[in-house]
Amino acid sequence: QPALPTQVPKGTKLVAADQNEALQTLMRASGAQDKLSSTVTYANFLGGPAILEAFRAGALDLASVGNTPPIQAHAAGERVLIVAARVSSETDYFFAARPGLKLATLEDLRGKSITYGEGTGRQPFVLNALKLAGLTKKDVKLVPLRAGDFPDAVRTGQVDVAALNEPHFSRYLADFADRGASALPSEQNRRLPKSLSYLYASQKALDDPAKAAAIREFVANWIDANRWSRSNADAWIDSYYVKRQNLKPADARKIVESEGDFSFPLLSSLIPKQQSLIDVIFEAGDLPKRLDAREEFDLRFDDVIGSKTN
Amino acid sequence: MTDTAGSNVYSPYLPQRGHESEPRPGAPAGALARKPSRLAFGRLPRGGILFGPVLLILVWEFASAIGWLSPKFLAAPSTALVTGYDLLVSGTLAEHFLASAKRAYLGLGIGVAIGLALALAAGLSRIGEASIDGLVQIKRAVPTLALIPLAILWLGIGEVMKIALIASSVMVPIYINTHAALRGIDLRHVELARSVGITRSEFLREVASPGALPGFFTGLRLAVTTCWTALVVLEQINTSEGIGYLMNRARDYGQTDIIVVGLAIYAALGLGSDLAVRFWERRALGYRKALNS
Amino acid sequence: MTDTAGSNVYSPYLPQRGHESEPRPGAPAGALARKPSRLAFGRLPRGGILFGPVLLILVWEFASAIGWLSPKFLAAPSTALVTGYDLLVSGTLAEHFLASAKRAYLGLGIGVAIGLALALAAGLSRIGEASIDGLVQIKRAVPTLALIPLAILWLGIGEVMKIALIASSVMVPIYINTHAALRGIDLRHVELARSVGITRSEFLREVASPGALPGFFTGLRLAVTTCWTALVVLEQINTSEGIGYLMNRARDYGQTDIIVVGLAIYAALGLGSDLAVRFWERRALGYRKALNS
Amino acid sequence: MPPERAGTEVRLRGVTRSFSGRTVLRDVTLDFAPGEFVALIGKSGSGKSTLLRAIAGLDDGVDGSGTIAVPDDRSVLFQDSRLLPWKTVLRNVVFGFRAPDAEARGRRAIADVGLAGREDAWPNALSGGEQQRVALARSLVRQPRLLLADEPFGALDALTRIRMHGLLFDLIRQRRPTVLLVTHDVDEAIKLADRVLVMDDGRIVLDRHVGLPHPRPKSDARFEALRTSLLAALGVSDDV
Amino acid sequence: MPPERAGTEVRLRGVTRSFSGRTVLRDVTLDFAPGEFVALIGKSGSGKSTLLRAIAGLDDGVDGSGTIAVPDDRSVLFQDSRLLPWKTVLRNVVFGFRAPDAEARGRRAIADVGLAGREDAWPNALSGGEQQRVALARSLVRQPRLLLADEPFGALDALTRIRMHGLLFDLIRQRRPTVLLVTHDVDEAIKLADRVLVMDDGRIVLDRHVGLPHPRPKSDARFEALRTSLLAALGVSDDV
Ligand SMILES: Nc1ncnc2c1ncn2[C@@H]1O[C@H](COP(=O)(O)OP(=O)(O)OP(=O)(O)O)[C@@H](O)[C@H]1O
Ligand SMILES: Nc1ncnc2c1ncn2[C@@H]1O[C@H](COP(=O)(O)OP(=O)(O)OP(=O)(O)O)[C@@H](O)[C@H]1O
Ligand SMILES: [Mg+2]
Ligand SMILES: [Mg+2]
Repeated sequence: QPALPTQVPKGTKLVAADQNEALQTLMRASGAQDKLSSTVTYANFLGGPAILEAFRAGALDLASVGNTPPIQAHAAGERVLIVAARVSSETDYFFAARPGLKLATLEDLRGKSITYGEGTGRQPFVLNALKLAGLTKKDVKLVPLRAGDFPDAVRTGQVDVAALNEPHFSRYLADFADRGASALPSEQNRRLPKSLSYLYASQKALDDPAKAAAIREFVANWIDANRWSRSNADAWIDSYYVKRQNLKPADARKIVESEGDFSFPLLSSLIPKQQSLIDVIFEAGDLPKRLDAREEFDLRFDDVIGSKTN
Repeated sequence: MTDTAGSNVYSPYLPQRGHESEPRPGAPAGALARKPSRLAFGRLPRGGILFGPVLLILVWEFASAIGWLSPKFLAAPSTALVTGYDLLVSGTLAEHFLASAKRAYLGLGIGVAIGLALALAAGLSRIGEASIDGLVQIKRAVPTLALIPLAILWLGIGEVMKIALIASSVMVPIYINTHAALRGIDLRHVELARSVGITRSEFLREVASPGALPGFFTGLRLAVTTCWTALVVLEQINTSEGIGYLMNRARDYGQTDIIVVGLAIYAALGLGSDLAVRFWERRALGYRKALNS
Repeated sequence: MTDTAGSNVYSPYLPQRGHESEPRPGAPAGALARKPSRLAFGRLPRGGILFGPVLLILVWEFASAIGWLSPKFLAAPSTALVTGYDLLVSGTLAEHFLASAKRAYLGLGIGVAIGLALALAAGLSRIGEASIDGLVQIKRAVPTLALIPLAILWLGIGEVMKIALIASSVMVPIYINTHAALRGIDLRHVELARSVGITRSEFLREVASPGALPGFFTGLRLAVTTCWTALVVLEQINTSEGIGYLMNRARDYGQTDIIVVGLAIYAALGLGSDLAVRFWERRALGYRKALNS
Repeated sequence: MPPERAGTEVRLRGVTRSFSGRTVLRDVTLDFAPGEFVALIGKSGSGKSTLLRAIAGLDDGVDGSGTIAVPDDRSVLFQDSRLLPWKTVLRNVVFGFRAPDAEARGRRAIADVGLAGREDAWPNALSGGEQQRVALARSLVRQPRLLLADEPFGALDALTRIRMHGLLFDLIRQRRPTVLLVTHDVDEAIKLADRVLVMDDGRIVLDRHVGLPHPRPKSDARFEALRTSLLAALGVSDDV
Repeated sequence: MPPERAGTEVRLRGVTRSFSGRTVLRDVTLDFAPGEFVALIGKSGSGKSTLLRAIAGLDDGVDGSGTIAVPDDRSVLFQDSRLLPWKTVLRNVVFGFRAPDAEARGRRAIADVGLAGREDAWPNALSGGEQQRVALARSLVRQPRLLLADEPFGALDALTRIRMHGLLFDLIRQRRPTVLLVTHDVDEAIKLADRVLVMDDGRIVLDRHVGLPHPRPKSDARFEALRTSLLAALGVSDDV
């Protein structure tokens, strides 16, 4: 593989897929956007599948996603490679139990009905939990739902357990405390894999020297911007959650706190982690064939990531 | 109409009583007795259509107030009013609304034009029917969600794709209703047209179109809301503005008050555009009212 | 009809030529010349409706064969045929199809019944109109996606919720079309009904219903596909069976051949149910054909 | 023919009707005795149908004033035949007719108007005169107390018309209904009616009792004299 | 009135028509000379309208055989007035009429039929006779070479009818059209036509030339004789 070009020619353009405007706000609020020598525009999406379609149609160069879409793209035969990763000190999701139900340990998931969202990060999260508890899909009842319906399903007691993100998780516990809402204790939650999200780029963009260089530069600035959001939490909360997303500051703080601290590991170090993710999904029968995690990364970016880590 | 045992006193403006003739002994009273009933379709007084919606809001507010409907699931109308007002004052709402309205009405305009053109082509020629009708049936049977990948492929992820998909949804009720009306057109009028020897385009303009107009209007009533509802899905793709986007995001963050504001906007749009179409319809079909002989 | 300069030879079965009268000198030939044109709506020969769809498949197969359409985006019809056959033989397809069909047709049945009942209530009484019409306009303006949370809250995540939402979607075109047809009913017939003094229920059965039947059928044509398209979203919720589920999954994994199989099923359903409704319609509205005097 | 009975079956007082400002009925005051056969003639557009529809109570939405009292048991024969296209001939005839033997009587009425064998035909497949006869059958089968007929024989040839007159007389003999017959045929009016009204521009300009015994040959001098005076009221000279 | 010119304007040879097995026209063979005024009378349901529609070329879907040759420049007056409800009176009259001064001529025709001032009325708001007159105006304004009229005066009172006859004669004087007039009024047929056809059960059973000078008073003995023979062909005795 040729080395990653570093020179960004004038007029290079990138289109990056965003979710809930988080990426573009992060880049702009942190000032990282101004440091880019390419012109990066953002296309806002809701959910991974639509992003994959846009990649397929050649409408995107780059996207910020969770840990599952790259597997999905891989399985679908679409060449989209991971160019950067962000690991947080916390999990993405938290197990909320329906009102009246108590969960003491992960092992208590046995026999419960659990929300399940194929193609989203909630899928490996649940599968990992089962694996850690020594359970299989057969020991529980997985209820496929659209991600957006998870909170309603658990609030109404339609499922026993739901993997919720913030602000839904805290709000559920607060709002339904009177009806006995509870969650898997946090020390149990710490047994689960931490949040992992990716930047990934289309093979076509990576093959284009100008775009590849622009993506390299973008990765570097993206890491800076993420660091900025941790060290300037108030500014981040205000510019993104309050101003752009119309959230109440208290809710926003919950979300930011739930994300914990970020680190940006080398891609090569993530291959085993990604492989185990693939394996757990495959073993659950949700992948048509066993995939090789190495095919999902463009390791040339370890160079720029490495330069930022220290 | 005031009905009395054997006699019917009728006076449009003077509610004064006429004479009553005694029931005639020989008349088969039972067999032919006239049950008083109003079979005509009275027009509702202005604003009467709001009766149901207002009732709904009152019940909902009441249910919220006494705690039957927890705001955790659905905000009360009054809460939503406050949120809506805030959004309005801040200008956010207008921004989102305009973004959606542009898409919806562009799509509506294009879809109506296409639907009409296809309906006329299919309704008035065999070759048109053969090539168009089957495809439209297929198009409408295929869910928009399944078309999105293709649309993205051919039209990209920009506005063009969204407007095209809205137009393609809007096209369906326009086509079906106009086409059905064309096929149900009074054969007497077709015969008359043939007998006076008009051209095809005159026939289209002066017989087919007015004859199919009632059907077109029904299609339009369906279309004016279709163009908005289609946005909820489409505004998940490459947008950060629009009512659909607002709703989707509110759902993500569990903001029930904003969801209710969105619902209220949809409701207002639904009622408003339906009333507008019906007003237009009433004017265009005014000739139907008169009735003699 | 064979038209010649000044004379028109007409013979339905014997295409033999009659006599031609010379154009009369005094006649204002230009002003009154009759352009030969077929203004009547001929019925398509059996299967003619398939012309468009077959053409589409051929073009598509061709585009796939010469590489214009990559199988990454859309599998070729022939590929899909093989996949479809495999799925059929393995029984997977039948299983998914039956699961969806049960939901779709239960929802259709209930939705049609509700739509009809509401249309009759709103079309034939003022109080019905006041309380129903506005609410239906609102209901249809609100996207189904936005109703799902409420439906989950009240009806859970099981089949009841799905069938209820399908019924509520199906209800809309049935209501709108039937209601519009009721309002557009020939006032002459209403007058006749009043003059013979029939009861309200007789009026409903013998005048209103047959008069609104053409509208109902148009609504039904829209409804028979609505009930299936609604499934794509609903089969994301707590199911692992159904055509919608199959499509969603295939979309997730980019299995374009399965997507095309799904599209083919939708297309077949769309064409088939439309033909079925139109066949029924033709029988029920057979009285329209005759024309005399 | 039995003589009219005493009393008033239909009473109109100062009935006025207008369509968007055009006055079509001007202060019409009339009484029909029970069993009276009244013919109404008048120029096209003079207001005959409007008056008949007012008496039938079918003009709710129309501007106007005055009082009208009529029996409930009435039947209307519209100027257009007004058949329901989705009902067969028989179903049209017995439409809304609630006698226990409605169907048998319907079939008999259809045979009476010369359409035996066409019971299951669609109205659209009938000739103009046949449609008119179905409408006539629909009215006659009900044997109403008040029959309001708006040019019921307009599309019929002489022979068929004579037969239909016979049917009308059968009804009159059996049930003695009060009849208002709108017609444009002066001879028909004189032939059938006890009393002839001439309407002009919304006003009753002539109200004549016929007072001739049935049957009434045209050759009768009194027939001729009445004819001349009615035609004069209509503005026509006799030999036309 | 000018005499008919030589030649054949309308030619029917062995025309047969049937509706789902019922034969309505039986082997009709006829020639109309250019400028000939032919009246067609016959019982209700005898096939008059079916024949007229066949000549007009308006029965594509109907079973039948035979040949018909007619001029293209023809105008049809239907038995129902058949106005387009969404067009005003004036628009209905000039519908499909492509003369440069169509509108002015349309207005004149409307005035001629006595409806001046109603140009912008909706057809639904007209009385039965008014609708028929609009249909008449629509046919007359075109001044066709062949006029096919199916009971165009059925809903008109005597006075209006005489006026309409006058209009028809005006047209004949100006343009010498060939006319086929279906009517159920024997007097009208004799008064207007050069030739009277009687139809019975799908067959032309009588074909008589009138051969009287215009105007034709009823008191004329030849009128009376013709009348008696036509009525006999219809099965009616004279004094009705
Ligand atoms: N709905 C209406 N709107 C406006 N004008 C109307 C309406 N109905 C009737 N008219 C007018 O009122 C007048 C009287 O109509 P009416 O039908 O009573 O006449 P008529 O005496 O029955 O005539 P005809 O013998 O032609 O049937 C006519 O000039 C007609 O145009
Ligand atoms: N479309 C049709 N389907 C079946 N029968 C028909 C159809 N049209 C006409 N007929 C029948 O053919 C016969 C002749 O009809 P036609 O209209 O020619 O009669 P007509 O002589 O014009 O009668 P009228 O004086 O009553 O108008 C009638 O018995 C009629 O019922
Ligand atoms: Mg009248
Ligand atoms: Mg006829």
